[in-house]
Amino acid sequence: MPEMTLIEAVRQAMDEELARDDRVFVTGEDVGRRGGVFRATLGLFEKYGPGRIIDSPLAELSIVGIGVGAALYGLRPICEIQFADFIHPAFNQIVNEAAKMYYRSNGEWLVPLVIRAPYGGGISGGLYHSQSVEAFFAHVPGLKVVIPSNPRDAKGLLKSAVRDPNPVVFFEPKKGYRLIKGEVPEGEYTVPIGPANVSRPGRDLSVFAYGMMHYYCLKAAGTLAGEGIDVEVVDLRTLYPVDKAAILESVRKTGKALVVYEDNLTMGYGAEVAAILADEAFTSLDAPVKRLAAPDVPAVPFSHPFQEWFMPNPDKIAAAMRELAAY
Amino acid sequence: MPEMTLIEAVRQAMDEELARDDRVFVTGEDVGRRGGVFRATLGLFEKYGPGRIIDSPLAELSIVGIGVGAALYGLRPICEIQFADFIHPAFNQIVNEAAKMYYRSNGEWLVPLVIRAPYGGGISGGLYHSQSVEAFFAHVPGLKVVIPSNPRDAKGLLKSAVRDPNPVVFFEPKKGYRLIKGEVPEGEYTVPIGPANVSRPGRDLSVFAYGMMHYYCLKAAGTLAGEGIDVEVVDLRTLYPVDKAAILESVRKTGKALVVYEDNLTMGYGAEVAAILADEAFTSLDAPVKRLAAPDVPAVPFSHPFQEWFMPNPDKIAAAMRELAAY
Amino acid sequence: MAITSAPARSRLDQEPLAGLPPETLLELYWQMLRSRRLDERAWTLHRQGKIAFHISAMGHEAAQAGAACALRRGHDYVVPYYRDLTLVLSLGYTPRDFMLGLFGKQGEVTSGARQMPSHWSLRSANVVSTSSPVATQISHAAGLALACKLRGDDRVALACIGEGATSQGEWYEGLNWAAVHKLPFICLVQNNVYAISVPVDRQMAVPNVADRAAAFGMPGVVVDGNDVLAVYEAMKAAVDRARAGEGPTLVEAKTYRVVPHSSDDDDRSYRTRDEVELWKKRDPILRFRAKLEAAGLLTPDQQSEHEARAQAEVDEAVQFAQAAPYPDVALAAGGVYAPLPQEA
Amino acid sequence: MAITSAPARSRLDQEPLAGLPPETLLELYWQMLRSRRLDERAWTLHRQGKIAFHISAMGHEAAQAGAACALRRGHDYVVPYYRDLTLVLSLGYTPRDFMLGLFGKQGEVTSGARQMPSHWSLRSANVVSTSSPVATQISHAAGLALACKLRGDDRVALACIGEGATSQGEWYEGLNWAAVHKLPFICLVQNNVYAISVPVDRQMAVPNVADRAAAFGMPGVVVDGNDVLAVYEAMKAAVDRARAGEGPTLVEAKTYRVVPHSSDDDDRSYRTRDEVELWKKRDPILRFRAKLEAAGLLTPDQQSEHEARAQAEVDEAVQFAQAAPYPDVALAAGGVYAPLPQEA
Ligand SMILES: Cc1ncc(C[n+]2csc(CCOP(=O)(O)OP(=O)(O)O)c2C)c(N)n1
Ligand SMILES: Cc1ncc(C[n+]2csc(CCOP(=O)(O)OP(=O)(O)O)c2C)c(N)n1
Ligand SMILES: [Mg+2]
Ligand SMILES: [Mg+2]
Repeated sequence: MPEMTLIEAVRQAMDEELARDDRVFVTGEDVGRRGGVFRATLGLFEKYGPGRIIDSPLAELSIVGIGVGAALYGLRPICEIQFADFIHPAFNQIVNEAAKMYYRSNGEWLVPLVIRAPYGGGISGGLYHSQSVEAFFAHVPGLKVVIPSNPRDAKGLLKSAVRDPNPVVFFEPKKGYRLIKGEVPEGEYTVPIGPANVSRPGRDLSVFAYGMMHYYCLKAAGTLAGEGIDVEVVDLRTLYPVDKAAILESVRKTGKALVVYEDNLTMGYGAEVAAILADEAFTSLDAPVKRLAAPDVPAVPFSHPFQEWFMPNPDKIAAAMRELAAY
Repeated sequence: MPEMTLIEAVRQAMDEELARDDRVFVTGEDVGRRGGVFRATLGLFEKYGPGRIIDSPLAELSIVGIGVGAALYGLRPICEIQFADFIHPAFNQIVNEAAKMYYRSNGEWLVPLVIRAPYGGGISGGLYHSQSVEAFFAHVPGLKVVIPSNPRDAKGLLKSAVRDPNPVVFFEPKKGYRLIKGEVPEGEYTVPIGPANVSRPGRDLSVFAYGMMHYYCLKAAGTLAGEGIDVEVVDLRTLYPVDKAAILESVRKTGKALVVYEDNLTMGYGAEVAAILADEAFTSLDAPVKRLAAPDVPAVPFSHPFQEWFMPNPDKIAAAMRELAAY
Repeated sequence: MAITSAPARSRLDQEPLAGLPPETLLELYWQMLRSRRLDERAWTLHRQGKIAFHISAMGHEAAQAGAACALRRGHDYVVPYYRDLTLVLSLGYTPRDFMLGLFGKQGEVTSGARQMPSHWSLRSANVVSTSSPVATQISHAAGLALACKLRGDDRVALACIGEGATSQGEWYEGLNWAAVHKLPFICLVQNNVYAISVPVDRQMAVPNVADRAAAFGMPGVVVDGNDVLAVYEAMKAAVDRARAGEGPTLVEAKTYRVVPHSSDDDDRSYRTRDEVELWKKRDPILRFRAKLEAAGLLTPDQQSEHEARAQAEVDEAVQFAQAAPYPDVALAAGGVYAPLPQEA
Repeated sequence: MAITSAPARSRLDQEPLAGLPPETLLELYWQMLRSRRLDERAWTLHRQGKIAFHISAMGHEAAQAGAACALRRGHDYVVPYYRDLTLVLSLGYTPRDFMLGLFGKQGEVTSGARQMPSHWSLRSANVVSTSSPVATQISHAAGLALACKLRGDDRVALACIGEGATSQGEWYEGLNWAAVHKLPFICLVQNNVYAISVPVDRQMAVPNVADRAAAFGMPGVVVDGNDVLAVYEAMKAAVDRARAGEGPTLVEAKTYRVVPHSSDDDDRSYRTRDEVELWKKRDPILRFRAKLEAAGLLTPDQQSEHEARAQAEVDEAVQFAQAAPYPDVALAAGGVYAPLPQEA
């Protein structure tokens, strides 16, 4: 199996879907000749032309709105939001329109739309090029929210997203774009949207994460293995709808749970995981449900020591794991 | 003490603040001659004139953006969003601008802004005149999120919001506008933003709610009192920042917790309350932490039986209380 | 760039009935009349406490019937707004559909009774589902038009909107896309002077919404929205342009809402009765009726027949909807996600 | 409505140096030159791997210095965008401030090193804090202008923006407020032909951003953005209008970004080297220098002095910032909320 980076996997998924289905097109800022500011669409303009890879005006609300309209027609738009931080102008189209269209039309109108956006910190992006925004969308019935943590899933999940008849918000860990490498199966495959993945089975405690933090959790779990602590790592992958069964199954086995995310702690995604456990795994819990997340300040402050302070990392995660294991 | 409706209390708060401080002004759609579609600003245009009560263009993003700008100047804008469902176009200004301004300017620029919006269902408003949107904002450091449940608090909290040097998102339970009546102290008073309120002390279980659901919870607690079940009801009032101490204190006493909200269950505000308890009240919990909320479908469907099905109400709440008490 | 006098008008002088055959003219009249009677009944039902909400097309009938007439029904895409009762009736929506919507009863076609009344959707007629937040339909229509262009078909996409909602940034963004990509897109602004209570001069500092077309580089056309044939001609020109690949048009139909904004509104605080009465005299239906009568196309007998038929349809629809059951509550829980296609 | 030829130009023909006194002209030149040298150093520091990010004002110096010169500094409100290095330097921001920002060091004045470089804020000069999402500053400036009008003071509010960001609905909404309420507001669009890689003809189907003024009912002025005096005169006219209570103006300064969008960009994929070279020949600093020299206002000696002084300031600033410590990490956790005022 060829090894590639996460962003190469994203690009390959789009390339293959563009080739497979001529209803698929890509739009967003700088996706054309420039190949996207992160180069996710590099070479696609040359290959598919300006009718399939469409530089949009600088206007996120209508990037999504146009995508919704084209999806209503039956096309399969992939809308790129340049940074997750800039998805907020499109909030109304995503939450009030894309998410509710199928339900509100009693199934008459479908919105097979993918919204891709790089998210997350640790790249000196400051308050506005580092945000984690998944919690806003993982609250919205009608949306699917996906965050891959590795190249294999990134490709397989993105292909599923393109084929899904529902709107999918697809966040990519930008810090992992080139950092996270992995093997990707040759030939056609997809990874289903919905199921979480136990990426490392273990007995002593369950750690739930996604995206970049999942990558760090695996690292930390490796460290703890050397200390005789057997951590189960669950890659949530699909944040919405929630894979409750996978979350409960893991904790019923280990009795302990830690959720790691780089978003602000309060009302971040870990709140839902903890709430599910506090209700439905109550009798299985041997320890408090722990959350390791970013502090409740606006996104990632720029200066280097600030950023270090803000971001969860393998050391901080390992420390939290140790503490929970020792409970 | 005079009795008044919740909306009268809202109006009186604005009236008094407009009279007290000439930096206060109101803007929003139809707030002028029309007095607002819910009549929250009735009579204020006549009293304060078009320079203080300003009909805005039909554009929520700039209603808030203009409010931010005027607040930067040092004025005290109260921006009305006609329905909470229509706050989404303003999401970027609220989340990226108002909330982050103070932090990002290292305290140089302040945004003393109030954004008022009626929220909630049960009024045959269908998918777009019934939404509960507090969860989106109770995740955003830099904002304060307030929801009053009675006239006394509505007036006192709104006055505090106007005087607060930070942006406050103030959601009003529209179903309770005329339904919820109560005594309001005469003369000048405020209710501080921050602390929750134990509105009914009890021994057997803790119920956390806010806004309209708090009103229903008190009703249900009254019913259960007749059955010999002593329910403590906590009115959260300020959703963000979270009054963790009050939540923990109540559950450390009762050992059982139910959170009631009319927003969608998943990632609704109850998730955070449950997550706090699952961590910090772990050793005090005698039962699973329960959430009674709306189902995960887009907002409130219109047809009468649909709406009944969707909305939590005193009967459903009483049933959940009974079940938890019996655990 | 804005063409502030309607080009359609001058043609109209030569062809007083817009070159339309008598049966089309009568069909136009019928659509307007039936819509009005249905609309009146909705107000009555609301006063009787039988329904919770109504939002009216009264006064807008000419603008909407004229627009519908310029389209290829079931072929072109239509993205309406809540005030478009006459428009959607002209495209195939029925009085029964409307009454089921008002009562929120089983079989309601647009949303399965999940939405408030007047939130249209009629897939069979390519009428796209309507939400409440204003202006979101604009980028949907632009996206549909983009898709039409990308796929090389000859459809056009029409979006309707009130003048107040053109203050939304999304209106601007959508029209900009349409202009930059030269899309087969038409925006019909129904300028009825008010957005609930706010008069148009608090929404914009230009005399015509159509003047805003200059910002995009597309033609802006003002037309008398109470003259159904003038609207038809202006819309026809815009549709022809779009279908010929010449790009989008902004059409502004000047009209007036002669009733309150909705059944929740009371318009006495923000406008005079005199103003309302003035506009009632410009009633688009009476105007068209006079024109048809003058042309000998509508006899008193025909008029009575039309009235009787409209009344009968309305009565039947009300009875049908009142007798219909509420939808099965189990239906509210489902249909949040479209099922995945079966894997081959 | 759009005035597509700059009215400032004709006056300029009579008054080749815009009627400005020599010291003001030299100050303008100094601001442009110093900004350029600081900017060049930032690129060098980035190439050396010493800083993470730089976004440049190169090519925009005339547009920004000219705009600053038309304002009452510290009195009027300025809501800049990230490319406004020359503008903020002209208003009191220092090379040290800039270098502390690049390095994210203690004492950074705009944000306490919380923000990326070039996210300005200078309360003492009424320069409002800048975020990254484009166009949000527009409604802030309109809100400031509204406040100025409500309070009856004689300040104006200037918002700067790139041509690409005028595609945002918020730009439209903000200008519309300004027009409807006749606010003392100026929007200066620095049209540098590209928004990252996207050329202006993919943003809009009109030749000038200023043409869009017609949508609002405000004057739209096009000015040569590489001619500092032309910009000054156009801006001065707009500021005078605003201060006189005559309402807002849209000023479009045509210029070019002669370097990549930012240090993260590579501009070779989307524009030819020939095009860039052509615009380098139109360098606003060299043009102004030639004009000053021709007028006998800048001798070779003075020019050398200016250069030396700029170099010295830049060197000093770099050394200062490199030597500065990082901020105390404890500071990152605080300052999310302003404290409540003490109750009386
Ligand atoms: C985003 C949003 N904000 C506010 C509202 C509430 N609202 C409904 S209709 C309306 C006025 C619309 O006026 P206009 O666009 O002129 O259309 P008209 O009703 O006059 O036909 C308002 C403010 C809404 N539906 N959506
Ligand atoms: C809302 C938003 N979307 C996308 C971006 C990413 N972005 C930063 S600058 C830029 C281009 C801006 O172009 P223009 O407005 O012409 O200004 P210029 O940089 O050319 O001066 C883009 C797309 C952003 N900052 N904000
Ligand atoms: Mg209107
Ligand atoms: Mg540009």
